[in-house]
Amino acid sequence: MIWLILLPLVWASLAFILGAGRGKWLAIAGLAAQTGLAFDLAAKVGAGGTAISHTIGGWGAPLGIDLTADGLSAAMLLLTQCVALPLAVYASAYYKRDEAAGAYFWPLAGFLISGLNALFLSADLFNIYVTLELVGLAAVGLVAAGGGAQQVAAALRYLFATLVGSGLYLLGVALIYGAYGTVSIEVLTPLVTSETPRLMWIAGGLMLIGLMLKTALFPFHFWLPPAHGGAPAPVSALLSALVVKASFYLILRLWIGPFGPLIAAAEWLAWLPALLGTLAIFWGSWRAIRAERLKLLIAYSTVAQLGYLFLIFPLLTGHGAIQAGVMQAFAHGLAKAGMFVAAGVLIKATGQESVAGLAGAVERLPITLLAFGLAGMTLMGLPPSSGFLAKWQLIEAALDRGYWWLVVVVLAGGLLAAVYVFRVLRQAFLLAPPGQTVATVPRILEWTAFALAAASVLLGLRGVELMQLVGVVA
Amino acid sequence: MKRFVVASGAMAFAVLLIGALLEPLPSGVDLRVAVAANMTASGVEHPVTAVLLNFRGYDTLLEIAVLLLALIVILASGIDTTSDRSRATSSILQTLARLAAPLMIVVAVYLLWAGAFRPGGAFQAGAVLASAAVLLHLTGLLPSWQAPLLTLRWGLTAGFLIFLAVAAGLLTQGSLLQYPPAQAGMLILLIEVGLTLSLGLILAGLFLFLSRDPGDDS
Amino acid sequence: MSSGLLFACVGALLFAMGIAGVILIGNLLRRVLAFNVMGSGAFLILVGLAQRNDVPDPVPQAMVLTGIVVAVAATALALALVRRLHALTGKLELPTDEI
Amino acid sequence: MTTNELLPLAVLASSLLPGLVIFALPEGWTTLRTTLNLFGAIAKLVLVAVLLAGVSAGEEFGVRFAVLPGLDLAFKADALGLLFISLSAVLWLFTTFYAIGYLEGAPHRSRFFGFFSLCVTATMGIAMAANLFTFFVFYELLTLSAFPLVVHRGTDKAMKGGTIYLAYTLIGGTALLTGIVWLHHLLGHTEFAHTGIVAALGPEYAGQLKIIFLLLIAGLGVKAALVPLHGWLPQAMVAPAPVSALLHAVAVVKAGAFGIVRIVYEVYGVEFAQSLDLLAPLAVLAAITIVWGSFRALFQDNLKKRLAYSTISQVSYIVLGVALFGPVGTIGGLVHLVHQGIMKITLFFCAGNYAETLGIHKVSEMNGAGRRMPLTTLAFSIGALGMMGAPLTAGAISKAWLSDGAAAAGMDWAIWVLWTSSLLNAAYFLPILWRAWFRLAQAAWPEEHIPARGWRETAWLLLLPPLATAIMTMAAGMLAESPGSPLEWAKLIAEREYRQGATLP
Amino acid sequence: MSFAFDLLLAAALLWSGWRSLSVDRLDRAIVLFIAFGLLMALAWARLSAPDIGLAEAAIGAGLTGALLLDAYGVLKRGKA
Repeated sequence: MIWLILLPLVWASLAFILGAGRGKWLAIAGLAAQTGLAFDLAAKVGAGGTAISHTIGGWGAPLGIDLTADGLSAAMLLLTQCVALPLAVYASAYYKRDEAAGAYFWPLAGFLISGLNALFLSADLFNIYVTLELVGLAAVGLVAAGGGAQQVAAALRYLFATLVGSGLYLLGVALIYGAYGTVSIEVLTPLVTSETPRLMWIAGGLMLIGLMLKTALFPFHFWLPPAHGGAPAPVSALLSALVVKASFYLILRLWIGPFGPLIAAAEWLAWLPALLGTLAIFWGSWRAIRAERLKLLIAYSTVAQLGYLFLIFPLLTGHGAIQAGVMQAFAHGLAKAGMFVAAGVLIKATGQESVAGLAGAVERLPITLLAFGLAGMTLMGLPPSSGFLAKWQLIEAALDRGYWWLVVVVLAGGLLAAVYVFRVLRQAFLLAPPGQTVATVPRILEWTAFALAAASVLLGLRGVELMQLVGVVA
Repeated sequence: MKRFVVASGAMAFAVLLIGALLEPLPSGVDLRVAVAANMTASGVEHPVTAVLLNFRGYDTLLEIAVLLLALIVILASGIDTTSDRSRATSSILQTLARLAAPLMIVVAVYLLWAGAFRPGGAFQAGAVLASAAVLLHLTGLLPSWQAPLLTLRWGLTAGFLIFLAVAAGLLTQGSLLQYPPAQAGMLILLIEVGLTLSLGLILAGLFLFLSRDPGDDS
Repeated sequence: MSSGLLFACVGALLFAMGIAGVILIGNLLRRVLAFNVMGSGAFLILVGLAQRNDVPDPVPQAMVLTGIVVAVAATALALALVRRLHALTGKLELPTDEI
Repeated sequence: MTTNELLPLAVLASSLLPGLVIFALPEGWTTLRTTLNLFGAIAKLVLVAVLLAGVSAGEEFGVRFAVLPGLDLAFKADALGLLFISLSAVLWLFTTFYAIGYLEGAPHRSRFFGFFSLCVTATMGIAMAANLFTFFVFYELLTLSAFPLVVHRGTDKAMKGGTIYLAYTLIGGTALLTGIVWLHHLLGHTEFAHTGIVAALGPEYAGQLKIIFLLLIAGLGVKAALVPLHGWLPQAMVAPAPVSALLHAVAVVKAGAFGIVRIVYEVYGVEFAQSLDLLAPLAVLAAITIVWGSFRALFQDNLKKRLAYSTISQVSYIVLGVALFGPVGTIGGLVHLVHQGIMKITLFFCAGNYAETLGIHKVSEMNGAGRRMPLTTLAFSIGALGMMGAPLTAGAISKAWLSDGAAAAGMDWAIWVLWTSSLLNAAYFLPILWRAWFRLAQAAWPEEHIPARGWRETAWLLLLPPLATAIMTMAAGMLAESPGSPLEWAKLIAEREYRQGATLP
Repeated sequence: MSFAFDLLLAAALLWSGWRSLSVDRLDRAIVLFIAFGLLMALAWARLSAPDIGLAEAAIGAGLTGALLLDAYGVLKRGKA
């Protein structure tokens, strides 16, 4: 499992040495290997029914740093590789030779992915801080790479958001170390009790806010639409599908881990994320419905979809909430990646960024549009799709606790999603304007988009293994 | 309005935090003991270096990755063509050079002297190297780098790759970065040499790539 | 009051100062300064609080070393982007219009 | 995996696989596409025949997959399901023929037939669903795969129709989903079973169960076009004729009606539903729909719109039959599920013929159509008379059983509803027939696409399907008592649905 | 005695930090920030963390300061 971290580091630096725009095959090969490793790890964890850990340097926490892969981590790792591999294939065909934006894509992507894997595996709060920075800076770099004024501005906005986020997180870590003298999650968790010093509460608040900022939870979403909407398609896909999930995973990890006793001491806390999530769903969907540019629409839909992830927090005291969250993470990860790359194809082909420019696309690019439709199905939560399973689990968990308004929110969100998804499809089904020219795009682009979207739907037919995997806790 | 809200919020936060800092704290883990206990096995005498490159070496590995990454991002974000060669004549910069040069020499000397009886200071050494390069550049003695040539790219990544290779190689010992106590010192030294070189280059690169301009192509 | 705690408190103030700056200041260069002040504050707390009884603790010191390097990387990156933005738009502020 | 498990899947695959292949086919490959379509349709018929034989011999066909822990995708081919399956399978074959003829040379045929097959697959899934979860999956799949067909023409008008269709069906789907999850939450499962499953919950849940019933019926009522949820159906008539024919006379609306049947009989159980007094309100709703639909139909000049309102009214016969407590009403409702399908598809085929051949879209343009297209008009007349419940047609059978059922259930007012509806039917169908047969044709047809050649008044592929279904209409009417007829099958189902063995006249 | 020095240092740190954010001229701000960095180095020394002190002096004050000044120089000329 350690290779999940080392491999991308290796191919990233080799790609850098190879020089601008080179090393795509290296990356794809590496990612293929990682995907195998991730599946292997998931299988091991699922079969063993217990977490697998790795004590770096053989010291063991608290002196050394431990890596731990329980069901949750394994699932997130699986998602990361499964999304990254098709995206790499896509990117290899997306960037033209010696195109400025693509010059350093491979090293940056490599560091990004290694950062994500390291984050999902790490069991050490300070080490997680370093991985957060790795992920954040790589993401910013990808947004900025070779872009125009708009991208750079978006990248800067994103950079400051992510830096403040990790700054708050770091301060939290500092306070925790000051209070308990350790930053290892396993060692820390048993030490924390409900009558913990006030420092611990402050630390928790800081980390929570910092990570929410990184997850772009409403009202901290301001940076996301320009960044995700302005970046090149493969980058938008990586960011929307994976990067924001990382900080969410971390919130969840801390919530059920070291800060559990604090939450238990103040139940009402759980409603804060849920409330913000609700607002995110409505605001994001509303902006998506109004958006002019296709990619901006998709970016706002990300804001909305992230909202669902935060609805699970009041339900964590019941059962099935984490499963619902992970299912939603998978559904959105796969579908949103598929949708962004599909949008990339549409824009490349029609040369138009606006939703209005899509008229007649269904005749020219049926596969891409099918991909968009399938991804849309998942986002709307219509069966048979992983999005539907996520909604189903969410609603059932909510009913278990008798939280009716969560049910209403989930269903209403689905309908709003339908509005913006069909806004696009409807446009595409219109007859093409006369004299519209459509550039030919590499087939592989269309098919990778389709593969991602199809995966998000097919997962909806077989979620058992994944859910069992998530059930595995340390 | 916003100013007022944010400022007072920050103020309140600081007060709250200080209040909490002054509270008595529970006695948690004390790592000093653990560190002291394992110093002999760590292969170095200086505790900070031991933590940095052995106990928490993994952090350092990722940190170098971050540094390298930042450099790549700077390269990726494109060249700005606004700067020109008249930099050296800027009065502030020369004052800074006059002000900082002696200080840096002192620091460098101190480092060498310190390095004599304790291993470590890879960062400091690298940083000082870099700063020296920067100062030379500022005073117009060193041209800024244009495109990263192959050799330079190797130099930049060498330290990181050596570290990575050692870390991975030690997997044979059972886990990542698990130094056999006997060779620990030697391996760490190897890593540090690599790091000093690459850190110097990277840190210098952060500056020299930033301040590159189409004017000087030497 | 030990000097560790004293500097921890200074750190708290610096952090608050820095974060307020990052939020409020429009000029990007100053914002970078503010971010660095904020970081320094966090570092002071990390070490100061851990050494509140003035016994040196190598672990947080090593962490801060790591943190400083990360911070300088971030700073350089930020400056690169600021300069890029300036080269493209001639401005030192972010466009206020939300796209 | 045994044959009994494979068969239901094969039924699904027989339309799914051709559909998927067709998507990938280039526009030009007409022959291959046609062969695939027909092959699929015929293969499905054969499979269905096997199933029919098996089920009447008392065999069990079913298969299930776990989707989530404690949540299964489950199929079973039982008597009730087969009633719907065989109807759809037969009509799919005819419609395929018809569509091939109708869309000759039209653009985007691959897309059209691809989604068409998907819709049929979804319908099959609905029919064979063994629990509400599976039912919902295919129900929404139908909603989605029908959308591209509704907007197939890509005009703004089509878009408007499609959008309205989506708005209704998606919101309805949400209501349905709420009900289903709620039920699943209460019961821990939603398996269909004869005589229902919710009775197990006990009296303290009566309130919740009533609300759930409301949600479920509201969700299904949209597709079944119960007033006031019927608004989308007339709008969706912008779709090409084959789509209107199969989907909006058979698949989509029937999916709703069929769902209501499942809910009443196999989720709530008709006796339990009666004990919660849920049936009477349902019957009233159905009655209102019947009368309102027929009434609105009177004022439609656009032929397809008039047929659409007639559909709204006729589908509620089924709901009414279901809501009439007692086996007789049940049989009436179930048998009408089949009969209405046959008759209504005949009418839509004919309407399509008029439009394709002579460019007739309005009733007011029908003068003398009978002279120009005698066979089509004959078929049309049979369908229309059937709708009115004229003797010797399938309609007569349904109506007879329904009114007996009403009497048996002691709801005599329902009989009056049926009579009123019949009168209204006559009032809006007879003028059409009168114009077609006895009025003189005006100078020229709106736009004549296909010239008549002797007997062949229009393309064979357009002519034969309506004739076939018209003959079936008569057959279903005259041979109702013979074994294997829809009526006999309906009786078989009714026997199984009532706890105390049904007492049939 | 040493504590008094600490207090003084703390005050200096706060002052320089505050001024570097609030002073109106950018170049002054940057120079102040460099001073702030050097004071930080002293603070580290006081916290018996010489390694950090060195790093801070070299990296925090030296390199960052140089980067800032260089950027400032370029941007100022860009504006003019």
